[in-house]
Amino acid sequence: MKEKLTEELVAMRAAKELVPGDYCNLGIGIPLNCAAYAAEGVLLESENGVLGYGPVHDRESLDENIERVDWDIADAGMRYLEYVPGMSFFDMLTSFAMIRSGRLISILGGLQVSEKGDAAIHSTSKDDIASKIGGSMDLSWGAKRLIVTMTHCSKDGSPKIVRELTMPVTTRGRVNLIVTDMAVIEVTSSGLVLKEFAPGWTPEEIQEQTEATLTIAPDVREMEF
Amino acid sequence: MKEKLTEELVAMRAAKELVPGDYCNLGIGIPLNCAAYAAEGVLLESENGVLGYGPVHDRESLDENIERVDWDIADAGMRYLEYVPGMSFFDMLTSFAMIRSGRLISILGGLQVSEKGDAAIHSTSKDDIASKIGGSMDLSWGAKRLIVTMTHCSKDGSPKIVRELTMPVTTRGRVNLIVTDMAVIEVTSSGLVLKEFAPGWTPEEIQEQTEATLTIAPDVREMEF
Amino acid sequence: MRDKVVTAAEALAEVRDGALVAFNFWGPGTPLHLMRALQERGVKDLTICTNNYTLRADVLREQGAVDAAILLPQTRKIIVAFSGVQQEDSSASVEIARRVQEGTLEIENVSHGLFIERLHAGAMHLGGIYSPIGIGTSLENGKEKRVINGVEYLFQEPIVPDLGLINAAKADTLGNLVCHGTARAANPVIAMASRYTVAEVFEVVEPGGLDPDTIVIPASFVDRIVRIPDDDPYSRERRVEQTLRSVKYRLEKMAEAEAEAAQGGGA
Amino acid sequence: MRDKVVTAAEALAEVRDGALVAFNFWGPGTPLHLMRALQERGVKDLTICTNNYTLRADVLREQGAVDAAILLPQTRKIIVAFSGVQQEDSSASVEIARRVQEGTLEIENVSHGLFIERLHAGAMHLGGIYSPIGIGTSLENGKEKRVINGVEYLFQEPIVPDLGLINAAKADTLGNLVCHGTARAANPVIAMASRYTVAEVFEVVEPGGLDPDTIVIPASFVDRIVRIPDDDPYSRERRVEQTLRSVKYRLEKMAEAEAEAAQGGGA
Repeated sequence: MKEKLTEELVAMRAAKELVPGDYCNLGIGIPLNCAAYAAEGVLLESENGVLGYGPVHDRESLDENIERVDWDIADAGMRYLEYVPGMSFFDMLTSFAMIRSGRLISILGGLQVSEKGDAAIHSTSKDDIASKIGGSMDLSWGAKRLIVTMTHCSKDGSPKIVRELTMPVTTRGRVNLIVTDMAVIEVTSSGLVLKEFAPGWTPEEIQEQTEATLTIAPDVREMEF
Repeated sequence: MKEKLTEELVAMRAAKELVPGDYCNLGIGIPLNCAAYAAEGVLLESENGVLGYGPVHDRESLDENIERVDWDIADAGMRYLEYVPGMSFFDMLTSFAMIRSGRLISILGGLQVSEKGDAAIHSTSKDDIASKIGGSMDLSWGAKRLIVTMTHCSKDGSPKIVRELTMPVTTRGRVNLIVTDMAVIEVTSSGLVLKEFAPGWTPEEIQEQTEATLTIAPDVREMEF
Repeated sequence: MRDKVVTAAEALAEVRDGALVAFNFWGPGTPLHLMRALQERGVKDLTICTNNYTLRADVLREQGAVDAAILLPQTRKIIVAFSGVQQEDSSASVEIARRVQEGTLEIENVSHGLFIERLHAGAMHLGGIYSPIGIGTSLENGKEKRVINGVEYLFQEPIVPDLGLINAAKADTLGNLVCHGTARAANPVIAMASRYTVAEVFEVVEPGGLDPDTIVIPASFVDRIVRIPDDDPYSRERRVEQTLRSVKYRLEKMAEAEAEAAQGGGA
Repeated sequence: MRDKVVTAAEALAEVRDGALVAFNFWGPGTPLHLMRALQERGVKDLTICTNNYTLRADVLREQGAVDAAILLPQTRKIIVAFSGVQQEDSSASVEIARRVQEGTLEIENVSHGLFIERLHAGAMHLGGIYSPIGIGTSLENGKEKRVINGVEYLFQEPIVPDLGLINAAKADTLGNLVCHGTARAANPVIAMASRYTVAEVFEVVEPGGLDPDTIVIPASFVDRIVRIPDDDPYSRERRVEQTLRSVKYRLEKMAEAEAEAAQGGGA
């Protein structure tokens, strides 16, 4: 079986959507990895109340810097943040005014995306007892642009890009772009358009692993990172 | 004709309602004068966004201190404030959450008060083109206790404590206490109760200058300052 | 990265006729430099949304304002909580009264609390709110009333300004802002609610020049920053001078008024 | 003047059964000392309103929490946006699932934005708001839907907690509070919305010890201040120690998980 992209590469490709001057919130999962690849001048936001954060302490840097970390500076997923010039802290009300304002790009992890741009982000089942909505509904509703990153198929091989969601809806009609480990797909008013394919894969092979129908863009091309 | 109280004395009497630990907003007019007489430990609020303000620069102190005044620290009526320890500054949204919270006592100037505790505060006529509501409706709605200070009668001698307001309503049923240059009157569910009279005046004389009917409190007594 | 620091004229170049413009007008924190620039920009049919609109010709003249009726000729509607337009010596009051009577100017009265909560509802992109303020008053007119848990409320529409003009003490070049004293007022909420926010500041520093714990308005709400030029009539120094002049003028007026010994209460 | 600075037990002495309690639960800024004191206070039938309720037995154990399911046995309803109760190794998840199934625990799901705007609506004493969040999702259930200017909204009730538990870096004795870093989160809005607000802080200074431009929560919203004792399991120093321990623990877990090399996406 052919290789799909690693999470790192998916994150690298998604991060290319960001240009200096953009504000962006990164969801948990693959999107978090975009932080490392976002262009300088992109200001990252986390919904607990920080804008303009820089390097996130990963396992290595925590191990190295554990004595000088400021434990009061963390993102929404409790990853500790390095202090960087230009950072600001604010409360949740300000944060969600920002998130609703149409000023942020949201890159969120997806469980399913439909051909209408609906997305299931927070839960796999309506019988889920845990509350997992978090900021996902606000982030997808208010985004200037909503980018969903995910594996193209679930672990059992079933397609995650579908005609109709079978999982609980997080947002209706808001997804603009899907970046997976196989493809980059734009959501348009006339359906899904395959814009890029991962190296080694053909548009036809991608369609086979996609439940929804893809229109092949005239300028379809191989993904670059 | 007998002397009525000066504005200073009305303000002194109203200020006696405040005890240490109280938060209080003072409206323009007579209430502003309460600042000088409020007990230590009363925190004064102004709706543009300051709590715990201290001495307000008056004409003399401005004349004396004009070179060292911080022109960015003023109350809602643009009176400049001295810096005092424990002051805080905040935005209007925080200010009006505070004002609506039932945590502040409001002392406002009145144009008319009815026996039901309605008050006309912001305008004398419905034909008023100018907007004069300001914070008066929020302050009277949200107050822990609403005290209205005013002259007992208008300049033409007509009573300002009436059965029904004839001027535009600022608030319905919210007034708790009226302090005038003749009397202290409590608004109760069974009407107006005369609690105190100004030195030299009898309850009967006060009733004569009041359109609404006053019940004389069993312990009615002379005002003290 | 796009440079946010521009001149007022550049910042306002794309403002259009008919725009809904919000600003804080409450002494400290009033964006006078930007208001003047908007006047010079010459757009018309504006709707102005402001906490106060105290067009006191006397004071403004003393403060060196270019026009006591600043923005008024360009305005068709004012949403405002307090306007001192009936000052006897204000040419603006006469002009406002005339235009309201001839039907070319509309005034929408709000309270200060309604003003700020409707802007905040705009910032949160709500469809509307039920507010307890104004029940039993003239503010009920034309509003849907609803009883919720036994309490009466009025439906209030959010306000989402096309343009927010704000004032702050300092910016970094990213657009983070700090405020000083009571100059905060409506500036933060206007910044959050507006589709396009321009901030005038007295000083611009590099990123890192502001303590992140003390930032009042984060960069993403600020589209353009205008550093007020030192020779501007609304520079920090000249503003202090003007305030001094205006205070001295008012002290004289107060002394005169005290001499007249007006007795009695008032709002 | 009434002294606001008291012990946690004193501050919570009058909390009653059935109270609606709000707190910020998001790493920095979580009022752990007060939450433990409330647990010790022993009131029951609480409704808890919190942004998160991540009862991870593993992490909490490492952090020295007195009980992984803190406050859960005393609670009949939780209003929450994110709760990690399905962590496999969490005894709390089993307990929550069991109690939901037997009908003794109700969970009301909100989004983080709804959580904070409903609390803010409570602070402004609104009757309700129309929010765009949740349209087309399970959050529509039981909510009034209304179309305003062509957009769909859901009616949301304000939340006015009987008790707000908050955490801040420093207080002055009047009750003014400053915050540091992302420890701010929901603390300011909870302070403003609650009928009675208790703040735990790491340091108390005299009035004048805080720069008034940097105060995040003004004194009038704060009814009681609890200085966390230095020997408390939730003192600043011990919290940092616990965080270090918990981070090291999580680093190990992450290393193990990476070894298992789980592939794929997720929320």
